[in-house]
Amino acid sequence: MASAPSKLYADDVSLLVVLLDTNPFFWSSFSLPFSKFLSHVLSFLNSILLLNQFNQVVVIATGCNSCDYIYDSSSATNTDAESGRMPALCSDLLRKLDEFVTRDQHLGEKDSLGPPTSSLLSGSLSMALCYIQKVFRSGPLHPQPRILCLQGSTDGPEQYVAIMNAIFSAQRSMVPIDSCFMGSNNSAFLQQASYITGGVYQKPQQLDGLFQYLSTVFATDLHSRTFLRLPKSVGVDFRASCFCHKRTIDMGYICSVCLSIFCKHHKKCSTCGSVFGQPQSDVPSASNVK
Amino acid sequence: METRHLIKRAKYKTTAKGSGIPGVLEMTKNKIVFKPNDPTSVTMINVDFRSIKGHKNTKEGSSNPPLINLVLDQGGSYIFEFENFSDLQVCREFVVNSLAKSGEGLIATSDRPVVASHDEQLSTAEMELRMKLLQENSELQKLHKQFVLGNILTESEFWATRKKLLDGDSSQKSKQQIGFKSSMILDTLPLHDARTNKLTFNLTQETKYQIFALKPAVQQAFLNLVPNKMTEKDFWTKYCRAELLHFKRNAMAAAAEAAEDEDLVIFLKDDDILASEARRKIRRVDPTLDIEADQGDDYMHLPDHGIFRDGSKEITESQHEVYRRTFLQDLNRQGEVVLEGRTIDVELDNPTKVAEALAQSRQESDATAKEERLYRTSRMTEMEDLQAPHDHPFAPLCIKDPRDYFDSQQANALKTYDDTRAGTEQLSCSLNTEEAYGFLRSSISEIKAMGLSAHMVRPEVALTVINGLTQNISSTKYQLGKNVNESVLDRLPNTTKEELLHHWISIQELLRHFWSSYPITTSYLYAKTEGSHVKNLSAARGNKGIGSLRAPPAGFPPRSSYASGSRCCFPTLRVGFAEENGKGWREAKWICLGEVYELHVYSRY
Amino acid sequence: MPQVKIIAKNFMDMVSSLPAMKLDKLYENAFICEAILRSLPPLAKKYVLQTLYIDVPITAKSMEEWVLPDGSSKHRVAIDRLIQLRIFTETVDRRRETTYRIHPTFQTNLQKLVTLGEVLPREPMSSDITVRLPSLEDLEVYALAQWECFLLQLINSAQAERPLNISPSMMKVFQRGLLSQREKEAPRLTESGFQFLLMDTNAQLWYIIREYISNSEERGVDPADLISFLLELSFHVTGKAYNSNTLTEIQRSLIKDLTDLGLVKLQQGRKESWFIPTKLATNLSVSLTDSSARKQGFVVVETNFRLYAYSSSKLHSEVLRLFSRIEYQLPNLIVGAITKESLYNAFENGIAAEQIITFLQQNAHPRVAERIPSVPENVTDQIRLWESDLNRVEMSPAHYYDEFPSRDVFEAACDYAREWNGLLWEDSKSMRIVVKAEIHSHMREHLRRQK
Amino acid sequence: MNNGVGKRWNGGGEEDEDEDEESGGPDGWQITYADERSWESLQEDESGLLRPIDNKILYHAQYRRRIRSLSSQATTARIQKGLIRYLFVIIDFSRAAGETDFRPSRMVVVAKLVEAFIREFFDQNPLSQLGLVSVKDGVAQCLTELGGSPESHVKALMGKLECSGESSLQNALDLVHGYLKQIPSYGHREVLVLYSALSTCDPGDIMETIQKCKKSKIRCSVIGLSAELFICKHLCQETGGSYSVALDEAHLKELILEHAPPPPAIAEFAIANLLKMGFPQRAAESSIAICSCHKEAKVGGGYTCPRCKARVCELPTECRVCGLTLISSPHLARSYHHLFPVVPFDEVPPSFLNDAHNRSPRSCFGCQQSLLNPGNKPGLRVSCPKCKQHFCLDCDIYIHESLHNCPGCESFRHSKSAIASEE
Repeated sequence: MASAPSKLYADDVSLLVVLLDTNPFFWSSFSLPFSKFLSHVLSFLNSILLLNQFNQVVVIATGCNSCDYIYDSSSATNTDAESGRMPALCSDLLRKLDEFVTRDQHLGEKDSLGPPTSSLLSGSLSMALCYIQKVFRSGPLHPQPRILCLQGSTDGPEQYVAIMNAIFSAQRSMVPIDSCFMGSNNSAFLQQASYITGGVYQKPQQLDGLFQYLSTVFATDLHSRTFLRLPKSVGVDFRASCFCHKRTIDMGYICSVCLSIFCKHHKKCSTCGSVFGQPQSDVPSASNVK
Repeated sequence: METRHLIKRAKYKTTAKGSGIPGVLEMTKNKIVFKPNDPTSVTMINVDFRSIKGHKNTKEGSSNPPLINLVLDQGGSYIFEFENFSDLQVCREFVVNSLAKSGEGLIATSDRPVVASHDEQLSTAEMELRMKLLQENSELQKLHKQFVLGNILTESEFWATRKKLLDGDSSQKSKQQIGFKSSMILDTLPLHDARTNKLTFNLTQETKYQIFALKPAVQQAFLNLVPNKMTEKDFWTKYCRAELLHFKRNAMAAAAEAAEDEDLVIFLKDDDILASEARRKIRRVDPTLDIEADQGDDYMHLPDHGIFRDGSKEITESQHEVYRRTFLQDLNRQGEVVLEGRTIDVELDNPTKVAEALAQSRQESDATAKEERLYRTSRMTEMEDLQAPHDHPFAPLCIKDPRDYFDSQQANALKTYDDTRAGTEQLSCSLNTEEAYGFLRSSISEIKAMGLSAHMVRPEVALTVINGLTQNISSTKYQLGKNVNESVLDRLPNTTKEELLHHWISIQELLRHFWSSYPITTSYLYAKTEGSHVKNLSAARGNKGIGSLRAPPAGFPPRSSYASGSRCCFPTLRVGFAEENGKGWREAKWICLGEVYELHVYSRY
Repeated sequence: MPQVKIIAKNFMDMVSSLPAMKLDKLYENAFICEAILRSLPPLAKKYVLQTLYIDVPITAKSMEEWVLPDGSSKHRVAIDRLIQLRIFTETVDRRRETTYRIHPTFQTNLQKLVTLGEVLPREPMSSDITVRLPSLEDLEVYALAQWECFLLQLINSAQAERPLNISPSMMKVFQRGLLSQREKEAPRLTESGFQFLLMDTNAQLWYIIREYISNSEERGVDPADLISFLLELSFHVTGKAYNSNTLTEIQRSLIKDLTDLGLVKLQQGRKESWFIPTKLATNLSVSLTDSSARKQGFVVVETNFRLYAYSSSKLHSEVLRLFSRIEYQLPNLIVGAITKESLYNAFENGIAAEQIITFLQQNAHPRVAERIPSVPENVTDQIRLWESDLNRVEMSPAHYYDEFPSRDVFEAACDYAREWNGLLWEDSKSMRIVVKAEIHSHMREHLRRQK
Repeated sequence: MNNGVGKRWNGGGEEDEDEDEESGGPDGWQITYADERSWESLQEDESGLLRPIDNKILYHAQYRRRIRSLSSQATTARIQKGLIRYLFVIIDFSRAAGETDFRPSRMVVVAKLVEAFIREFFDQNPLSQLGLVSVKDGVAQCLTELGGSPESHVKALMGKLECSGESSLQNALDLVHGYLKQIPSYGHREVLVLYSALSTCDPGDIMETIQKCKKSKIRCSVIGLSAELFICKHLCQETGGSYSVALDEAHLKELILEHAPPPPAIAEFAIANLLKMGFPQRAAESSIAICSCHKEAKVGGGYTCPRCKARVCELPTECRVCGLTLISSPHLARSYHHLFPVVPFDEVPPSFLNDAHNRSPRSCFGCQQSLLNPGNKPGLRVSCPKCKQHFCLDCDIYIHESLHNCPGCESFRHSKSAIASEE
């Protein structure tokens, strides 16, 4: 498995993979207009590139029907002088973004189901991780990668396992997942993600000061984080909840086959249909008396 | 609870019978002193526990009076008779206890094992093992003293939770037999003393055994000849001579020797028992393929064919065939024996015994076992490519609706976070899909058109934001200012720490017993859980600090919820550190306030 | 390689040592701001960034809140640097409250940069005017060739293939410190000279540039302009052509020198002339950051004293030649052996064993760099041993006196020699002394007076 | 007679000599350079420069073979995996383990790899337990009991590394059998033998032992370091394990790590059951308690057993007091991907790439790596049968071995719904 290899690079050279939530339903109903949001993000990206010329920025759009790369500073050709007062990054990114949105819409039309409310975070996360793996493979001289999720729309339950997988893979290769969540109520996924991978979870209160949040918290490179005190992601409650009544439980029974959770003993697993023997005595054989 | 010193009146006796000298028996931590009542008498005993090997005592209800017999390790023993059994009991406890302390393995050879509980009889080995454990691990010993000798737990209960320890240890020294080396035992190398051109074979018991195993004939001969015909020594010398002849594989010489000494023949000739066996086997083989047939076509006689043994090729002479022993035979036999493994286990010091045992084992093994093995071997040696693959079918997994996982987690996840709203609430989006996308695109084009404004963040906003962040940072900082992984205990003075830990450990012990009896399946367990509280109580009395541990509320039903079950014991778990309220609990807290208070005091500097 | 950092830092020190108004002037140039920002330690960068839109002083306390206990030193360093460069101005109000305020021009410039991204200093010329632009590879080759040629000349002017534009006097300035020249003797590398050779290109470049700037006043050039121009240059796009007319007079003269260093390539069109920045130029600001550790090692030393260098650079082979016997060279592999002889003439050139060892260790190939020690102990020890062999005997020119007229003359001579502490050896029995050569004249004087 | 005997002595003498030869190996420095055969991994590129060989294709080929074999086992859509495993690792420290064909010696290499394995094992099977057994002098010895903490195992393993005497498969199996037969039925009992010796020197009939293991549903797998042994093969066949022999260190590592992911459950062995488990809550930051694992009072941190309120430091673990298994929902989630494995991707045939009218993507969907070879020819690539996206070989491996998501499928709504309907 890819563990973060030793870097000979400068301390603060970093690769920032930004997952940009482009869920139209969210943005259209959100207080902060998308254009403002974009302008904050764009100048944030600029400043990252400004800090160190080896810094690298990759932007992946998280649509609600598809995900795609919309910017990669390493492959960017910053020589197209199409508009004088428009930095190459922006023009480049915006063009791609525009294309992406249209594509996303078409895909949406194909879809029979109603308008989905959640974006495909699992997809963009997976792509980001693949990209980062490529960077790791690129030899000992690679920037320190981290992921930043700019998420607004609510979690899609159907993505749970996928996202968890991604999180664990990130944890294994020591890639922190920062998350800046703008939605109304906290995102469980992102909280877990940041908590497990040692990233930062922030829910900006003052949206018009978004850039300030980004530059103060999320611009911090991994090296500096070792001696800085960043907003601690709240201790996440990792209790499970049972499949049968969906209520959070302290103690429960787990199917040894499919690991589904029940709050009381059943004869038969409702998930995988396997029939159980008599309940295990809950004391381990070791400390069993008689 | 454990008395340091006790005095009982007893009679000192030299023998179990006969009247002893009345006097006072005084036991201190490491001494036993007996003072006779009348000062004139000379018998005055003053022994150290260390010089006492073990002790016996008579059982209550048995006919004989309450006697304890202290066995000295340099022979001899003291016998004391007590006035009643309770005294005896007390003394016994004391002796056991101090013996355990005075570093001696205690061998309990009483007609009832000293520390064994009513319902189990323990081998002395077990007992020693436990003693060993106790001595190695002072903590364990403390507990043991406190609970077992304090009659809070029975011995068996005490050890039950430590099965692992016992098993682990026993498995360590569970003697696994070691199999045959696969090196050819038949080549027992003689040592050659060059000066006095002399050969010495030395045969260990092991080798002898192996020889027997390998050569039934020799073993037979041994049984016949030794000792009535010849001494064991002679027997082996003969054997070795024979071996020598084999080394030189000079069939001529062999023949000659055989001629003059009929005993040698046994060793020189092929092992007829084996031969017969072989023949039997051959007979068992499917008659359509003739095994004997191929015995002819070995190419031994051709110049460079055949197997070289020890660098020298086997030269075959047509005559004296009998005295030839081929490498192949040896090899096969060896293999066979190795596969059979050790069929007997008698200690090998007496060859005769061994020989007999072997002979016997042969007799019975000739029965079903061999068949069994043969069958299995045949089953193993079948040609793979003619067999069906040995794969095992996998258990299919059909998950009806994978979404369960997500939903459950999701529901939980969202519920447990601070926000009040329900899980996946629909976004209140007024627009339909087209409009939404349109909105998105328009805003993109908008920013494209106007570009970024240099002053996108108003300074005051920026300021408020950064201040807010700093705020929350510093707040968290103060919340967990002291680093988490420093051990609070270290701030306590050692004595308090020790005490604290000891209490805690002993309580954990009790609780372990409490829980180990769930779920309550037998009335025995029921009694036990009930009892265990009483015991808790008495135990608690034993050591201060948790003295206020409450017995469970009257008629506390062990079956009822675990919570209440734990309620009555868990305060003690975190000696004085917990913050639960609930009656029994507050008291415990109160008692422990002492510690808590100290905690604060010491954490100041 | 630490030297690089040192050099780069020195350069920044040079910048920070500029008078306030000069600095302010510098900061009016966006590129300088960018370059400076990039040269800052990571923490400092963060601080600048988070105060980007804040126009009121920020209390030191609020900043320290963010720092973990073990990071405090770093924090200090960062703040000091910022204050040094006048990016932050520290003020202590009457309530003993220290506050920092970001340099306004610097701030506005950065804000521009953030919103508009990086803008090119000048528009490249359209390709229809500029004919036969060299490909990037060619340019690279050209730059390196130029640079090495310059270095070679620097080391020993004899080997220079073609004359450079740089005036001999200029050359002398560069050589000062690197070469020690005794009268009527080929100049020899000094210790620092060797050091210099062992640095990576950027470091060397900076060294030269520093020298260049430091004596710019003598040539009537304002160092500030120089610095700004160099930094600005580093933000041009490699391989693009830029019209020379856009340059000021001074810059035009500068650019000639820079051509010799291989920073730019000058080309003459029909009527237009233009310059093409090379990688060296664009790397200038790069090497300012602490990211100098990026340079990969290339040397593998084996326990049997054989030495493999995965490099195609002529310079490298030259450097290796200084202390090892180069046996054969493949396109990108130099194979040599460290022998007693090779080391001896290294030592003769005043190269210390430690330098060689550190060089080997610092340039260890990544494959061997992981293992400890990167250079086998037996080799390092042997090198040290051989060195110590050499300084067992110390030669010093001396004069020998005998046949003193009288003992007291002899005594006096001895005393005299002693107080000049030039007395090397005396034999009072047969009245003979040996005296250091340098005091010979005085000695003669003294003896004459005795007569 | 003498000369006859004399001949033997010479023979003896000769043996001694060549023994000496064996013992006297090459010098230390030679070994250090002999072990990593750096010169073999060099090649000249077209411009005559020395470059390390890229054996990516090779690796990938091996990897695909592995994946194939796995999926071929899983003929049906989904199969059960042994998620709750009780694995004993038997390490052969007999004389044979002293062999230096693996550098510096088999024993050391095995120990190193087993350490790696242990960590990977617990990473992949948070609900499982593992124990170590060593065999030397013909006797098996239990290094560690079945337990959940990697550290303790590693410590015990690295404790004393020496090898001597014969090795006995039977003794080892007997010992392990003793432990495994008393674990609850839902647990998957497994044995992994790392066998250096070329023979087993057993006190009794090993066949019986093998049958015994088979009866008590213990799945034995063997990884040989020297050569294929019949008995090992037989053992694995009987008990449904896998037998493999390592070619070199790299291969050995691969083989060992193959045992980290849970194996498909064998129908006759699999017994479903419900296990009681506790999901402890993180203790309040301020509260002080003595944790039952290190007997230390900690401020905050740690978890509280929901049943007996004992304090434990980390999860997953078994409550020391009431013996309840304590885990957190992520630990379960960690295992979910075993239930929903990513389907193996299939290689895209060059024919498909070459025909012009379906222009295949020129870069990997996952990592944007260009899929074109230097000569702008379409290079090797694989595609997901579900979402039809193309991936580079590296991503293929990463996706299947670490990520366990197909980025393509994850990032397309309709393909997701398709999957949903198909279930």
